Amino acid sequence: MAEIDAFRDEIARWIAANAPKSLVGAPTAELEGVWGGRKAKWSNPDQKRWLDACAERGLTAPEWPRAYGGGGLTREEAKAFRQELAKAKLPPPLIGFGLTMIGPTLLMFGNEEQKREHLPKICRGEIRWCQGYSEPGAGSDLAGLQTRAVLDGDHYVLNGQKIWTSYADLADWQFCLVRTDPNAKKQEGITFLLFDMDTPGVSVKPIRLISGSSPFCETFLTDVRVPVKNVVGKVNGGWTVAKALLAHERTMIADAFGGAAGGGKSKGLSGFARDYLELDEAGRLADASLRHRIAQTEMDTRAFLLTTQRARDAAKAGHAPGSESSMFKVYGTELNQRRLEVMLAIAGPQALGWEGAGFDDAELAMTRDWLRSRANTIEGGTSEIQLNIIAKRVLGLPD
Amino acid sequence: MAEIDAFRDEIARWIAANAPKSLVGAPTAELEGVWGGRKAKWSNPDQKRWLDACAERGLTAPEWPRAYGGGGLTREEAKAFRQELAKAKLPPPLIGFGLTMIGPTLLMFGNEEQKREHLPKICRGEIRWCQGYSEPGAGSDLAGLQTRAVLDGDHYVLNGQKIWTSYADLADWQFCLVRTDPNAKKQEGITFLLFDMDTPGVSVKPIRLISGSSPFCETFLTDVRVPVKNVVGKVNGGWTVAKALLAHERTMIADAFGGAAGGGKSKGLSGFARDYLELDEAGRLADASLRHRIAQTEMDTRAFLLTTQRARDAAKAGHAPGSESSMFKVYGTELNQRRLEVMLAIAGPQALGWEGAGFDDAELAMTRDWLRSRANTIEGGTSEIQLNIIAKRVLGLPD
Amino acid sequence: MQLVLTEDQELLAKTAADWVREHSPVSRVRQLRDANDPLGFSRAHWKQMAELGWVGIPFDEAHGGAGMGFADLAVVLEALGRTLAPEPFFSTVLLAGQAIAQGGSDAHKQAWLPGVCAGEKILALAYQEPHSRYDLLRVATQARPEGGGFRLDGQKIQVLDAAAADALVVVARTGGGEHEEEGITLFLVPKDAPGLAVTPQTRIDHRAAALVRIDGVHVDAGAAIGGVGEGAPLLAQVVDRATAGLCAEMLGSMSQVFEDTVAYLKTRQQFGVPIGSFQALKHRAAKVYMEIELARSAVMAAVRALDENAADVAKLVSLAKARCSDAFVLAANEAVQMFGGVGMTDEYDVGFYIKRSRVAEMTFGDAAWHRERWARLGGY
Amino acid sequence: MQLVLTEDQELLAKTAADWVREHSPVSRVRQLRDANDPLGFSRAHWKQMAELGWVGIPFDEAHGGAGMGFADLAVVLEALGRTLAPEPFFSTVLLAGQAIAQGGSDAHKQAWLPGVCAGEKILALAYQEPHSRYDLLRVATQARPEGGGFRLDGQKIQVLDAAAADALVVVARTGGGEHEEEGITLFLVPKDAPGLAVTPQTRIDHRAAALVRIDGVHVDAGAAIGGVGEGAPLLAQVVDRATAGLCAEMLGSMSQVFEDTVAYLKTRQQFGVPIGSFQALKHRAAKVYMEIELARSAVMAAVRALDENAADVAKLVSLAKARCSDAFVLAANEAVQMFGGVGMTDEYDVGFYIKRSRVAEMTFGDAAWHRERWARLGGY
Repeated sequence: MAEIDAFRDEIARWIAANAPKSLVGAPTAELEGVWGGRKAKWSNPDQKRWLDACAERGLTAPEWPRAYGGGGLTREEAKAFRQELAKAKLPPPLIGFGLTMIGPTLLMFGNEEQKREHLPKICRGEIRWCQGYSEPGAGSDLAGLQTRAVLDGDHYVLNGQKIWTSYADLADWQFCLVRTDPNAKKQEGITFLLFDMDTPGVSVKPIRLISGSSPFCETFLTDVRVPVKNVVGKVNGGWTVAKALLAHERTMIADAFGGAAGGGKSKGLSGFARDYLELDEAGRLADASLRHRIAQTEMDTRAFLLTTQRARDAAKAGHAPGSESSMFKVYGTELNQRRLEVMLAIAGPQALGWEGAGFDDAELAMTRDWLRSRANTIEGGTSEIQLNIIAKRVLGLPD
Repeated sequence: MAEIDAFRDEIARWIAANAPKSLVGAPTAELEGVWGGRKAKWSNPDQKRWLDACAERGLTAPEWPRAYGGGGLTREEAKAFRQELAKAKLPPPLIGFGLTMIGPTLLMFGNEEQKREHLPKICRGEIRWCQGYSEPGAGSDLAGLQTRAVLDGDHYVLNGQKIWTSYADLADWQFCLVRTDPNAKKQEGITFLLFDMDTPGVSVKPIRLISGSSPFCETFLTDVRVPVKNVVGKVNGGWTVAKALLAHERTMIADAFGGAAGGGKSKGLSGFARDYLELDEAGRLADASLRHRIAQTEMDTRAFLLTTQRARDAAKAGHAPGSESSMFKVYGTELNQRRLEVMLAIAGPQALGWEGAGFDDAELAMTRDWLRSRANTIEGGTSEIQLNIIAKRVLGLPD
Repeated sequence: MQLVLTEDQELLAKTAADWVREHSPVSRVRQLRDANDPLGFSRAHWKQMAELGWVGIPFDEAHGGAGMGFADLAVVLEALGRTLAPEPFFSTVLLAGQAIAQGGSDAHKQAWLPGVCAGEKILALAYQEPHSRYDLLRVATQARPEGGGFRLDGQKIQVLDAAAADALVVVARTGGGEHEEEGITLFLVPKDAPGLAVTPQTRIDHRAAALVRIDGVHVDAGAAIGGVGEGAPLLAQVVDRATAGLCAEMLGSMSQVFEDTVAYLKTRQQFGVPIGSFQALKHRAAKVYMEIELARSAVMAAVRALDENAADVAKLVSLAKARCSDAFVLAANEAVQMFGGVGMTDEYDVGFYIKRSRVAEMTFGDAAWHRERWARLGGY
Repeated sequence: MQLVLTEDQELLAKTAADWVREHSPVSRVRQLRDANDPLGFSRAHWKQMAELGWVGIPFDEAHGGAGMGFADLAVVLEALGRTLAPEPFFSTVLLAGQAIAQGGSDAHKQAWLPGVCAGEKILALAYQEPHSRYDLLRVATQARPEGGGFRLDGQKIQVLDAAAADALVVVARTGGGEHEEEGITLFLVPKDAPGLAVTPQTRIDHRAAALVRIDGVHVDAGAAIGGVGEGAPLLAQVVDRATAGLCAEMLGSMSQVFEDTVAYLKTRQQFGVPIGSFQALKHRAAKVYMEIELARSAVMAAVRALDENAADVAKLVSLAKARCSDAFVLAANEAVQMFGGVGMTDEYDVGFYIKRSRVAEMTFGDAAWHRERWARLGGY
């Protein structure tokens, strides 16, 4: 038996022994997963038990080094663990930007002290993180950010405003970009900084979206004192850190939407359509125009998923990754928008509900998902920015 | 009886009395019309007779002043004449860039001597004109043209190369843009000039297109001496003349394609499709995907024609024309391309013929028309340039 | 057909634009929503619109109307569409009102139209059913003869302004199968008829719609609008009129959201320049502009064809609706994308337009449905 | 399934790319066209390709082949597609050759495949008819029993390399109606069979196609490939293989024309800057890039599915063909537009690609046809 198979057997047994039965089949969607943190709410006490059991074994961050609370698994082993989880219909023990964004960034750019301080808390789900990048005047032009950090002894004093900080109202710490040298070229005066959201001078205001949800906040910073040791990477060298993290974020968003477009919705578009549309004598969707749109969307999704697979296979085979993350981000998010637009076209008048009578829960959720999806091509770097990146980095077109 | 009805009766009687029977139903397409000129070829001697009869009465240029060989008709009367021609299934007596491009330009910018010299010859079909605007290095960036004109006594001496001069090999005179001040800002050193193609130093080479036809030429100018009196408008003021003429050209191209998309092909797309596609029991096109593409193209065509009508109606009602010509140019040409692509999809494998066995004449013509149509969005100002113009002039977006 | 506004129409357009600017900003829609107003519109505004003569535009002078045309009404609807005014033009004037005006008896007209024109009576048309989508012939609601009149049973969905209405025009089957043209009848039912139950629905545009349950509602023989069993052509005609009206409203909405977008492109700075100086955005804006221009021509042609009773009126209405659906959705989607993050916030108005774009798209048939209808009308 | 080239495939790709660069520039296609070459390809080049082992890739070693897979063949076809090499891979290797390899008797294989693999024998598959479009079951050519064999009558169109072929595989009906699956049989017919008349056709890509008239052609019973009346599944399987191969070729063509376009965008100057610095063109180029990337993944999956005999091979082939059709047409259209005027001239190569894009699109079904097939295979 190959080593990996032995590992797989062992981890499957461990899962069977440790996973609470009440979590089997639990939803895995963003809003319903376990994010942890000081303000964590447990919709089921077993969630906490499952988190602790996994954290104990390093399985909240399977590939991180054991020294920092990770599992020290190989990529292959981590994949086997995720597959066994899926097989057992179990949710991941923990999700969030600690695991997907700041953790990998600290592993790459953090010093030893930072790693030892922050990574174990992420792995145990004790601290929830949020991202302070954008500002009202710095969206696509992220490097145009104006939040100032002025050195005062062994602290930086922060003043400014961040926007689009996801779940800042639920987070404990924020990683952010600040301007430490206002006289340098704009990319060169930026520093990457961590701070506790409980620091005096930090206030947070949720932003209500057109979908009715408020996943984002504004964060106002007034004379916020942050220890100098919280600088990640070099002072004025934050842009390098930021770009690496953005690539992570793009990949994460692309994966999320590729996954959703693929198998996330169990029935698929054509199954969904059967609930709304007439069938012809042969049992096919009678509306040929919608049938074609459905086929096109399903096919584009398959081609997209094959492309993400191809990138992974190439990476495994030792080919250096290119600038795929921009392509995946722009294509994956536009695909998700198209998928939801096709669902709207299928549901027709039943897609128009906001709440209450005459629309079922799935219909109402679809409508809100559609509205929410319009942000997919904006957040994490707009489609326009991604296309610019592809043109420049992949195609080598001139500025 | 209204005056216009009286005119209509009179002109219908005149047509009946003067139009050669052999021309009834003659094709009106670009390549088969009467272009006149010294090298004119008459596929039928009646073409010449009909031209002369019309020219005699000023009906080759119905709205131009009688003093210059025109008919002096009002817009309404000219329209009635064209409608009566169409009713009698007669081709226009004369077509070409004299009537559509340089004539209107001379009426607007030419001096009295120039009008008296050139306009009557255009009206009588004696001189055929071509346009020397683009150069190998000056396509979309037309104002970047390099053909030099240096003053030498009462002549300019031209050196340079023009490209995309339509039918230069068949033309007698050329109107062109030349650089008379190489030190001025690029739009400000250009002059609009007329010259006889028989002048020593002018040579012409047809360009073979991918469609197999050669409607365009390169014109090489080597020490070509052109009298100063052939300057139209001001020296170094040619850009103003050029822009006005370009707007004419755009409108002409848009009209041509709008017309072609509308009624030019007698059966329409849906009729064309009946020759190739299966019908269902209800007698409808069984291929729903193509049925939708056909409907969409027909509907877009109708909406486009309604928009050109609206612009005309607005002009008639005294509203100043906006920058519609750019919109009509870009939309009309792309519509024509789409129409031909739908025809290709309908004809399927029968759309692949170049010549010879297994394809009928209409199929071969369609295929070549499709190839030729790819230039529609390039010639007369690319779609990209038109969109720039709309963004700037209509929407007021900043440079 | 002249595709240009008459001087009177220009004046009407200006009056309407001025009134809208002063009395009906988008914030009004937001307030109605936030107040969870069950009416969904303002009776005071509706009364004003009636006094301005707008409500009565398409009705005979004999019944208190202005005896004007759809080309005139379109001018007003376009102005109202600019700021998404939710007053009950569709339910009262274009749907139920036109059903009575085109198919009703003198008694029906006398009883209802003067009140409608005065802005005092609200009417609603109950025609959509849970599975009917855009098919007007898919009517499952039954009307069986009973005591010299009819007994109605069935369910209707998304009936606009049903809660506010004084009476409903209900589409029911007096005969024929669920898809058949024969056997459809329109009945005028007072809102307080026993057996009629109205449950409000909340849609993304927050205009007032409702589920209507019809359980053994009795109407007398005189309640039928037009001939019994012959209602399908009347219904089609009414919906075509309402569709043309909706297109005019959509034209206003898409024009406004596009103008807002262009204004934003000129002011929002990124990378030290206005984002409207980026060529990719310029070209996309130019394309939205062209789509709106073509939509405008199609709408102008459709409403004039209605007024002139032109032979191809149904095709022109489908042309207008297909183009307006596509153009409004495009304009609204591009607006959100070009506004970027702030366009996704409830604080900005853009969200109201993108929501309305989908409701309007899916009212009276989406673009694909109208392309299919165009092909059918064209015999292919 | 691993969507990555093996080391052997990398090597094969490099060999093919080098050979193409040295021996098969686009100018070769131009010369063949200008010479009005009736063969439409070069026998010398074909022989070389056989010697390099490419022709025999998908055939058994027992018959002179390499016993390799479609994923290997795809690598070679992609390289050849880059410069539009017109050699008879489709007719000889992928269509008729695969018909014999997959369905033929030992005798058929012994008789033909070694010659094919050696580059000495040319074969053609006659399956399309004047009104069949993309429907493989629409076969009007009749095969009636006659003297212990069959008598064939019918007409075929656009038969690739028929003029050069030593034998034709002819699809005919031994039973069933024009659309029925039952009753289709494939017959191997020597080119010199009395009653067979081949008339060359000139298509826009100038590859050799021909009309084939079949007037009372007699074949003996042994000419049938596979079971009599049971040819439909074999034909479908063969055409799926050829389609996957065509996709690989298209991938090469679209990649090349796109790379040429990007290179032109970097060098062509207007307004004092390279036109590739204009954002609208950048974004469009980025979109073409993405479409080609997705097409590549689909092609790699399809050819691997063929090699692995995967359950969803038909769906993956349709996915590849739909995506390649759309992507190649897009890449070629954008190439002409971005090259501008010179792209329209016969002097530049772009025109060869735009012409080939349409021929490839309409071979074995266009994108819409394959989307419809995908839906059918998905049961909806």
